[in-house]
Amino acid sequence: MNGPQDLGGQMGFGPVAPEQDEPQYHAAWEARAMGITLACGALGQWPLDEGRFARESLHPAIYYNATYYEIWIRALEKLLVKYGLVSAQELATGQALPAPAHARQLTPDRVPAALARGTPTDRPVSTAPKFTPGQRVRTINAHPQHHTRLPRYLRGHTGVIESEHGGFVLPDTNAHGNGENPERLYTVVFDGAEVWGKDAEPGLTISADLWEGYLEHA
Amino acid sequence: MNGPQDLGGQMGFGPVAPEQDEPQYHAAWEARAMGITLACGALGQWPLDEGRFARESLHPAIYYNATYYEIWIRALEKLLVKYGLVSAQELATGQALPAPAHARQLTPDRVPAALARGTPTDRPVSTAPKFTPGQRVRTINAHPQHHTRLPRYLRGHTGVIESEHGGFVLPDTNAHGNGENPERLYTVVFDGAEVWGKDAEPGLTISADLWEGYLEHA
Amino acid sequence: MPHDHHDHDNHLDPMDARVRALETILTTKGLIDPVAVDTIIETYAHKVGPQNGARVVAKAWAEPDFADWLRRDANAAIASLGYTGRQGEHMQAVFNTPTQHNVVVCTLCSCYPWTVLGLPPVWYKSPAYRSRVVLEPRAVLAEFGLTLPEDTNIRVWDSTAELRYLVIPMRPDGTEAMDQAALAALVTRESMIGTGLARVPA
Amino acid sequence: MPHDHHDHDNHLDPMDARVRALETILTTKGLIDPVAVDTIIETYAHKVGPQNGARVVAKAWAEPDFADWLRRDANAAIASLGYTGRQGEHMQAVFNTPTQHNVVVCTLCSCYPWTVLGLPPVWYKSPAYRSRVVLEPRAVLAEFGLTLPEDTNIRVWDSTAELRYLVIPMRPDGTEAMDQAALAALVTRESMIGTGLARVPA
Repeated sequence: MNGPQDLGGQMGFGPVAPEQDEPQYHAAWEARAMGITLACGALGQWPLDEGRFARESLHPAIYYNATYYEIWIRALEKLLVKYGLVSAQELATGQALPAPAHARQLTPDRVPAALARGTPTDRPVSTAPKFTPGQRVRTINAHPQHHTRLPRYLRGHTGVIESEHGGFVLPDTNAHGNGENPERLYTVVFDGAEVWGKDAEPGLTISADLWEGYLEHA
Repeated sequence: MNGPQDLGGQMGFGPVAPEQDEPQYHAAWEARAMGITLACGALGQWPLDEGRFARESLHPAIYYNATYYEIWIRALEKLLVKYGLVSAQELATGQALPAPAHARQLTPDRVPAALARGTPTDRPVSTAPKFTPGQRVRTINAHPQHHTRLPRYLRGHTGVIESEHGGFVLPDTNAHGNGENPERLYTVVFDGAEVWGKDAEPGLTISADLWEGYLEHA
Repeated sequence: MPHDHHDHDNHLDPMDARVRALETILTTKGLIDPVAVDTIIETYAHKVGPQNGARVVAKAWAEPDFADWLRRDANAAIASLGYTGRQGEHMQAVFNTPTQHNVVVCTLCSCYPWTVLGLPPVWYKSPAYRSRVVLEPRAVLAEFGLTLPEDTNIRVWDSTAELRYLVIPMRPDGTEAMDQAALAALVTRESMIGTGLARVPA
Repeated sequence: MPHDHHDHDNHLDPMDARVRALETILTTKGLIDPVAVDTIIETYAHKVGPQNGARVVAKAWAEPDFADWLRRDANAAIASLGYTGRQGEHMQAVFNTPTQHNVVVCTLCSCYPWTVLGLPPVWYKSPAYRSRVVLEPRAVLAEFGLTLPEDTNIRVWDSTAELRYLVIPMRPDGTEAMDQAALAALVTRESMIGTGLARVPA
């Protein structure tokens, strides 16, 4: 979706302002927000792709006013309600009835292995690659309402295949419960002037990792 | 600029929700905000193009949280300070020293004529039109930091010249005190599928009024 | 969304204090005359509004010569009724037909034909309308209760320059005997933006 | 911007209450164990952070065979040091050269190589960085105090999929005699994202 998350080339956000000696968190709740989000993810109810969609579907007025951990928490609340794990009323009142541990609750002893394993998303695909390194490709011009990982600033532009990485879960379907549908993933390199026209900085190239269906022969 | 104002094709703002029997204003201050903005515009310190730039350069988090009259007032305050008509301190304290009427203050008797006259922005141009109705054109791919009226969703796309309207003040320069530089203006029609790809509604065409420098022969 | 406009209808709204303070400063410094501000507000409350556009549309329905003039030179035709000025300096009239429905938007700000329609409604200036009507006009029109036949093409006019667009809706059936005043009463604001049709007489 | 992160350092922050309430509900309902949450926080406080990436870089500087392995199969080379897992499942190492400087971003969210760099800093997740670094990287790097030679090309890697990028900065001059522990101390987090260079020894 062309949501508030699709930031490449947008303007008006001011300087980056990196913080000297930035602490890991700026408030105690941020640490809890991080840990809770990962612990709930371990319940296995939704894939990370769906988590990203829940974040980017926040209203832009909320998204741009929130710190990133606030975005996480707002999205997490939406997902917990969607999957029936917590009710809107429980969130509103802060009251819930005790229940036994969920079958997939992440127990403390399982944390190290869970974090060290992660969630690989590479998958075998049986079809031959449609593109080979060095080939020129054009990204599709698409504006779906669903989750996608072809950013708006790279749509309809010509680039060169740099490398092919095998099959990966397709976010466009996986974020919406429509299957993993793995497709081959390619690193595609774009010239800055192709992307930004005469306003590009000289000597700039941009690459993105794009699924096969995002690309056509140029 | 690719600012918060450039909304064509963005997503996540929810339903339009037209209000039944909508009143002209939703609070008394909105009427004053409207009248004050027009009265200050009559001082002739900045053109409307610069007023628009002041609005679109508001931080997106502010722009998307504000009603439109709030956007007007925030932009007006910026312009008043920029042109030395009001100081930041006066705005902060609400205190100002009395001064005699500004030479171009809009007096009540001049209001009807000023509103009935408006501010035409057509200007003679001596060069021949570069394009003629029926010709195919491509919009440029440009991402300037300055004010422009070629929206992002119509950049790099092919359309057809429908009509030519003579010369008009160029917003790109006029918004920044860089002169009126009038250029011919054209109504250009784009097919929905050209703009949005396969996600376009069938039977959709979109037109925009574009300055000559925004266009190239296709 | 985030702060809904209904929130503004009370004295806790910080914008109320902010605009009051600004008007006081501007008045004190001789930059504005509050009576002139009153006059501006009065003008758009009573003199300039969608009733102007409705008269233009009714005249175009009733007088084919006027409709032709509107098509050729909307600025002159509309000025002949006395409607000129701010945000209507360069008018264009676009006529709905059975095969093409016209809808107007300003994706980049809030450009609107003030001389014939007055001040734009909140929805016209909203990010939701501006972002969506160029991408999915049928979905947007449905939210206004308007569903067009599938074979009607939609043309969206994005007001990116200083041309201002007045949609001339189609004349409803059963209005042959009506005079222009009665016809004008059928012409809603939404029908002149393209998010509605003219009313059918009861 | 709008609410700056420093505002969060007090008990008036509504997010503080919101997250406390959520954790209580989740715990009551058996969905999470707060001790597991503690363990996750501890992991990224002490075990997983930019010190991991710095060791990878130092080893690549000191051992050409390891550098080659990193280039060919970053995932295996990095895993050989014990750094595997969440948000580092598919690692790529990109090497700065005198002619090409690499910068990493995730314009669409906050993808970041957690296994080697830990949690991303606020600026990495900010709209300002995500919007600008693909359009005007030199202007952005200048805000980090980094001005590259004009003839150095910049390659920006937008992390649009699950590949995670570790920038291998160039080894500073005057470090020939240093061991890997000393070299690792020169490798800043920013140098492994591309918004900085490795420190020059004092």
